Amino acid sequence: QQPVTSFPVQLVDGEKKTDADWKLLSADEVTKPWNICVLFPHLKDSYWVAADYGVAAEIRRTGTAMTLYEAGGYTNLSTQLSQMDNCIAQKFDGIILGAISADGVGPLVKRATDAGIPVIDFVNGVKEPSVSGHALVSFYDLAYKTGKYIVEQSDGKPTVVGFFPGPQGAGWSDDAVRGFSDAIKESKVEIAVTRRGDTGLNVQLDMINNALQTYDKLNWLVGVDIAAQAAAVAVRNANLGGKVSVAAFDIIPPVYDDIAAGAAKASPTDFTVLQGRLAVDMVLRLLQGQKLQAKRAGPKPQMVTAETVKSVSKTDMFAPAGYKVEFSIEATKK
Amino acid sequence: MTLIRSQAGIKPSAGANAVSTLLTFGALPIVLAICIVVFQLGNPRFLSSANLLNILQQGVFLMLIAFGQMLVLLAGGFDLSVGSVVALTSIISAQVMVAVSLAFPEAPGFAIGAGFLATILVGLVCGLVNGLGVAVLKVNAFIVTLATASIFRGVTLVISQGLQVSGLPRDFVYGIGSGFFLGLPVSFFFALPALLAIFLLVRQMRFGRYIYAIGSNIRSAMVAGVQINRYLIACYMLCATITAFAGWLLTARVSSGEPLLGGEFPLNSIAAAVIGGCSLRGGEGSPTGVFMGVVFITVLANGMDLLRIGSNYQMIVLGLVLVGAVVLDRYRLTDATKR
Amino acid sequence: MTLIRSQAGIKPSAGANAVSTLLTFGALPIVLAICIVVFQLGNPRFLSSANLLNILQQGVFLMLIAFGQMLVLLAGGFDLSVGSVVALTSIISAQVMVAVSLAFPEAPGFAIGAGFLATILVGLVCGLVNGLGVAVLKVNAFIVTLATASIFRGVTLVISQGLQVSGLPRDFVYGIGSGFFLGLPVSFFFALPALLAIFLLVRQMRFGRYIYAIGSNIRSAMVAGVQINRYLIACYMLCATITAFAGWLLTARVSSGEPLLGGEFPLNSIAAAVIGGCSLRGGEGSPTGVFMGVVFITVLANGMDLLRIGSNYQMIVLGLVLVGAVVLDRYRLTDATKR
Amino acid sequence: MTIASDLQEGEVFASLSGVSKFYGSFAALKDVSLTLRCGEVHMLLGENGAGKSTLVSLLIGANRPNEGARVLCGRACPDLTPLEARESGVNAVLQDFGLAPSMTALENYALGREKTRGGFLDKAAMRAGMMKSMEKLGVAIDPDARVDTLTRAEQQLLEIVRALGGKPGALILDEPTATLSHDESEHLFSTVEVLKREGWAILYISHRMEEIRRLGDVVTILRDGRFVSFHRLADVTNERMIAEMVGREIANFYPQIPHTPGHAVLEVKGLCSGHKIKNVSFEVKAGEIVGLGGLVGCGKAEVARAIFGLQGIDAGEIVLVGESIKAHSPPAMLKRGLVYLPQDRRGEALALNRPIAENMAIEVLGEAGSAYAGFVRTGVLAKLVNSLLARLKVQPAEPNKAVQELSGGNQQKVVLGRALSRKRNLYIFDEPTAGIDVGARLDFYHQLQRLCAEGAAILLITSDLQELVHLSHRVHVMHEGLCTASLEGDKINEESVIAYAFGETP
Ligand SMILES: Nc1ncnc2c1ncn2[C@@H]1O[C@H](COP(=O)(O)OP(=O)(O)OP(=O)(O)O)[C@@H](O)[C@H]1O
Ligand SMILES: Nc1ncnc2c1ncn2[C@@H]1O[C@H](COP(=O)(O)OP(=O)(O)OP(=O)(O)O)[C@@H](O)[C@H]1O
Ligand SMILES: [Mg+2]
Ligand SMILES: [Mg+2]
Repeated sequence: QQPVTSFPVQLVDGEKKTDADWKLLSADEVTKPWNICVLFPHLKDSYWVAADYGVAAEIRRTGTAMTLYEAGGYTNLSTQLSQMDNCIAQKFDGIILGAISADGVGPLVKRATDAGIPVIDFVNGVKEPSVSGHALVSFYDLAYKTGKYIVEQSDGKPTVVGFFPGPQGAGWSDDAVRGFSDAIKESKVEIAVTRRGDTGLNVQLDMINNALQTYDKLNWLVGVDIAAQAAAVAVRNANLGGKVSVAAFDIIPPVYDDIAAGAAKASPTDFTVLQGRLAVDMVLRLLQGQKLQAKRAGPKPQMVTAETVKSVSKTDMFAPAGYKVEFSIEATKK
Repeated sequence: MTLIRSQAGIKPSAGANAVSTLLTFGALPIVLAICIVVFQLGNPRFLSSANLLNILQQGVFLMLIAFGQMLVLLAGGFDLSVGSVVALTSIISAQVMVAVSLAFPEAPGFAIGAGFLATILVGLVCGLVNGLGVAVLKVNAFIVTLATASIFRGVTLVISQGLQVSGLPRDFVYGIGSGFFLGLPVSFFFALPALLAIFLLVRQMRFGRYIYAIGSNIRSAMVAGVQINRYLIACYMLCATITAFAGWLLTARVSSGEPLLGGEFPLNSIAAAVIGGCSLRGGEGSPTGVFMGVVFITVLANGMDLLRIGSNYQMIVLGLVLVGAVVLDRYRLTDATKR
Repeated sequence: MTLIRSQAGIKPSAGANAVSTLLTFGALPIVLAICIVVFQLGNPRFLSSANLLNILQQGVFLMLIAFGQMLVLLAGGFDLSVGSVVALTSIISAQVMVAVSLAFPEAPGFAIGAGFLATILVGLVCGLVNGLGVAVLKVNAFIVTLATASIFRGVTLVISQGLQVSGLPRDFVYGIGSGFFLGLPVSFFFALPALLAIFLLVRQMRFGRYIYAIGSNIRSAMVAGVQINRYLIACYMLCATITAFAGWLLTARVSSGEPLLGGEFPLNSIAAAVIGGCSLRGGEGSPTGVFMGVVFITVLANGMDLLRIGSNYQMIVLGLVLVGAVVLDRYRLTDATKR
Repeated sequence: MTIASDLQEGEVFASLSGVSKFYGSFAALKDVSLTLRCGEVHMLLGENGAGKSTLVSLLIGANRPNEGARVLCGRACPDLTPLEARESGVNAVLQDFGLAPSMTALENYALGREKTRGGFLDKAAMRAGMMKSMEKLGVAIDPDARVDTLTRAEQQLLEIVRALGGKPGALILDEPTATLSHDESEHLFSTVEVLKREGWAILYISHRMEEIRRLGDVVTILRDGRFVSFHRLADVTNERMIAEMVGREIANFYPQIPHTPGHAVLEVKGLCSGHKIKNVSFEVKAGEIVGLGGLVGCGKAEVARAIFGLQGIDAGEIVLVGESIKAHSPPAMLKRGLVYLPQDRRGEALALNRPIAENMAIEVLGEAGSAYAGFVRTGVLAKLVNSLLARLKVQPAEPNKAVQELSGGNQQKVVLGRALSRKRNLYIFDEPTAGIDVGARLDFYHQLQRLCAEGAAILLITSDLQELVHLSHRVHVMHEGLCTASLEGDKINEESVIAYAFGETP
């Protein structure tokens, strides 16, 4: 398998999105054994494992070092702040931040950048203007894509959606809600129920089953990765295959498998692994004194459907099977 | 405290007497009945057979775990690790089943059997760890099970690396997980014997008498010759094993090994048991009560969804009903002390 | 005149005496010292002043909440709602501050003051709800606070619609949240008087005696003329108020009102208090112990991060250390009863 | 002499008139009146469950009567709270301990009336107050000891000390001597007499006739929650009081128990255990009752605990029916045929929130015949429990009632019932008759007689001197962890037991 050296991205400047190619720094272009601090909300699901894989792979490729801290969940903002404090105190060279709250990390981002530590906003979004770069695909865009896909599939026929976007209060989830509803505006697609809740699989499964009891006109079940996984199970259990279709607005391996097996229709992918590589590349470029192509960039999302499932590269989306989560990597560069 | 504070007052009339007979089962059935009426009025689908099956399907897992939790509560303990045990079982049993079914692809029964064995083993080991911590190290059950919850979850993540395990035997997923038998979910038939066994254990067997005694007054149980450590450890092992069993059934239902399964169970199972009359101070409660508690919680969650109550308001309603149910149920106890 | 031989009469040997003096503080300081040495050897940055400031900054919030939790635990209660109170305070105080500072943009002190008032009000109301549930409705504290946790969280989400509240007064964020005074975080100076007040309340004032008595034997407290309900409600109100205060300081630190803030606090605060010697059965524990417990947990989390232990393994280590600390600490208690 | 509320001797301090108290439909008290006068010791008599403690709970404001009126210091108090009662000078020693176990003696002493200075606790002042009260009673308890490290007797004394430290007025003592030995009891008696002279009104509940006779001025007798009679003690005989209380005549109080010793069942050789037992040796033969006496804290209870395996043995050995016991724990000792009745019924004997039946039958559960393949044979057990309830006259005889709803004496009967639930060759009774009434006491003595005749060996540990002297065939007296005397036959008398208990030789 070829090492990734470049991939298509979208550069974002305000409202303007431009497609481009992002070329990764080669190992030789990185001159120092930079030590990067990586902060994740948690590392308990395949999404963040894929992110870890992407970051770690890029760190290895460039011979730099990293340490990863995870806060244990989206309700643990103060834990994440403590970890960020620790990173600043330990004088890491750069920070990649999968923020729990777009606002909440502001002061610490400022403290870090004031201390000369570049901070790359990764996956979740940070509002603080002093942040050094954003490596992310917004969940607004992803859910918008899903919405448009469903509008397309509905072909102008009235279509009813049950929507399960994950916990309320999580910024990414709220973005997804907005993206999806913007996409289906002025179409015959309507949301019958938006049921928000914890991202536990069993919790989602119960909510979806209850929704199937309550709303019998549902044509689609759409939700965050784990909800889509649960939806596929629920549809199968209720023998509704063919009547109710499933789509996600982000992808994890079970959803991918469901798409391949026909149990789910579609999900956009944000190429989580590439996003990780992009984040590392951004922070290294800043540390090398380079200017970024754009302050905000993310891999160009792509729809994974039964047709495209063969063509998208799994290693750009997911950690490979048998991957061991990496928390710290020593530099191989001198 | 009852001695002094019992509200005793008025001499009961004949009517009050009838009420008191009714209340030997607590107010829970009444509250439940009211809820059912409200839900049915709000959505006629509520009592449809499809939805009843749905409730049954959803409640089975909590029922198993709450029964396990009850054993521990009766003995004066507490098990916060049930969620982690579910996740650990899910991952380990799934990995075992995948491995075995790869080795013997033509005999899915073999893989399922191996997965079941692994499940029981995980349950026994986890329970033993909890039990040793509580009985031998004599550390507070809250701390022990909080600690083991963290440990088991850590182990789950180390083993699974946070990734789901897919590729479970088809018979497992479609037979046990989403199969029906005589019109009822297969998992129900799996759970039934386990629940019945616990019921008998608690109500009809020496074991039950001993754990009530331990939970009520551990020192007096010791003086009465009960082998405290043995029974305490047994309680934790039974609790973890039945929880693991529930985790295994849940794995079948969700059709993959999930490292994050079951986070809702610790608090839910304790809440169900307490609503059903278990005391956190031990020695109080019954399987019938816990049964009612689980039914109550499950029906409530389902009914609110069917009433199309938004999730934020559901949280508020859930809290109010939780307290309300216990307040009403207290009349049973007050009544008992009055009798 | 006979002397009932008080146990104090037995002369302990000199060696045993030294050990026992040491152990009045429990084994925690020793375990802590060992941890510190290990962490420092593992990462020389550990004892750097920057990191010590970090630990201080991080520990302040848990310290406040654990002190509140301690009050409730001493009185034989339990507060699972502290996390939700933090979130509710964060949203409400932020909204108040934003509204007031929009109205009076030139007087940030006014907005901050209003936010503080709102905070205290939220704390008092939440605590009152908990207290009434426990003292007046006489429902188990576990159920009450589990229920109110759900209710408060629901209210938080309804009010905030799940959105962060930004635009807090600059002085609040940069002054209180990330400011320093005499080289120490400003929040530390805010927390200090509250902690001190609770310390005095518990150790030196009548209030403390009463809550110990209520937690230790509610019946004896009542017979002794302690007004149980009043003091129980006061405990819950103090706990929620100091928790709200912590939530307010935390809001300053995170620079926005956050609807999901504080999820880690219920279990962490109870764990810290229990490690520090509080009993879940009430009437046992001390501010000094809880202080040690919080320091221990904070240092442990910080140290393991600095040792670059992967979070999966951290979970396992945390669990082991939790039980280990309590086991070691048990020697103090054994010793105390032997005295 | 006057006391706080300007009441003169002989004036009414408190009164209950026509009070009733119902628990559900059960009347624990029905139309009872009682008057406490200053400078008078008022005895309250009644069988177990007659309603004495309930009456006390009404007086101290812990319970509220369903009917009737309460008057305190001339003021009607329909809504009396414990705080008001206390502030009016009502000080009570309740039957079930009202101490907070995790607090120190001093903290308990001062509970509810802490002295403060500028809002802060004035610990020195409170300590001084406690010292003064202890001096009054003639005891010394370490003020800084946690209550759960005190012995039961010390706790009882602490309760009394606490009551003495309250505002002068009334003192209510609910079976204060049930766990005290002779000597502490004597101190209590003299204290009561002093208080009486100081003008306190005293309500005293006891099942021991000697005390009643010695201290009382007047006596009220209750039966089944109803008022039976009121007498001046000078005008009434013991027999009459017992007859009114029990509803029948009771004669010949201590039965003659024939002494037919067989083989040695229990031999204790050079036992050392904990810091309380220093070197104790004795033996108990089949068909005899051996008494173990001594002051509080002499270690007699520990001897039983060590034999039963509740505390470790440092030196010496225990031989059961010729076999030296190596690994000994309660389950093992129960298997070997030992029956042990602990002295602390609430702490060590009863699961209070469980039904009577479960409490009584827990020890037989392990025996063949009471369970089949782990399943409890409910029929067999129900029969056993019912026969014990009848034999011991537990009131109410409802097997499914939670033990905590029984009166103190009836709780003790449940403990006795459990001890008698199995036929065994060695019985160790530690304070078996604490708090049970004369009738039940007599019944218990007859059980002892029967067991003895059937060849059981019995070790009787009791602080009731008369019981010890009248029932035992041999008596061992302990003093500071040593067996100082071994009395037999007509050497057994109260004087010599007391003397040896103090470490003297008569
Ligand atoms: N260190 C201790 N820990 C726990 N309990 C103790 C301890 N020391 C004594 N006790 C309790 O105190 C009780 C009485 O002990 P003590 O040595 O005073 O025996 P005793 O002479 O029989 O006194 P009593 O007259 O109270 O029965 C014992 O039954 C035991 O339960
Ligand atoms: N909380 C309660 N609930 C129901 N019944 C109770 C309760 N408390 C006491 N009783 C009943 O009230 C009656 C009187 O009890 P009380 O404790 O006053 O008796 P007593 O005269 O003090 O007996 P003893 O000599 O055994 O102490 C008993 O029959 C008891 O069963
Ligand atoms: Mg009584
Ligand atoms: Mg004794």
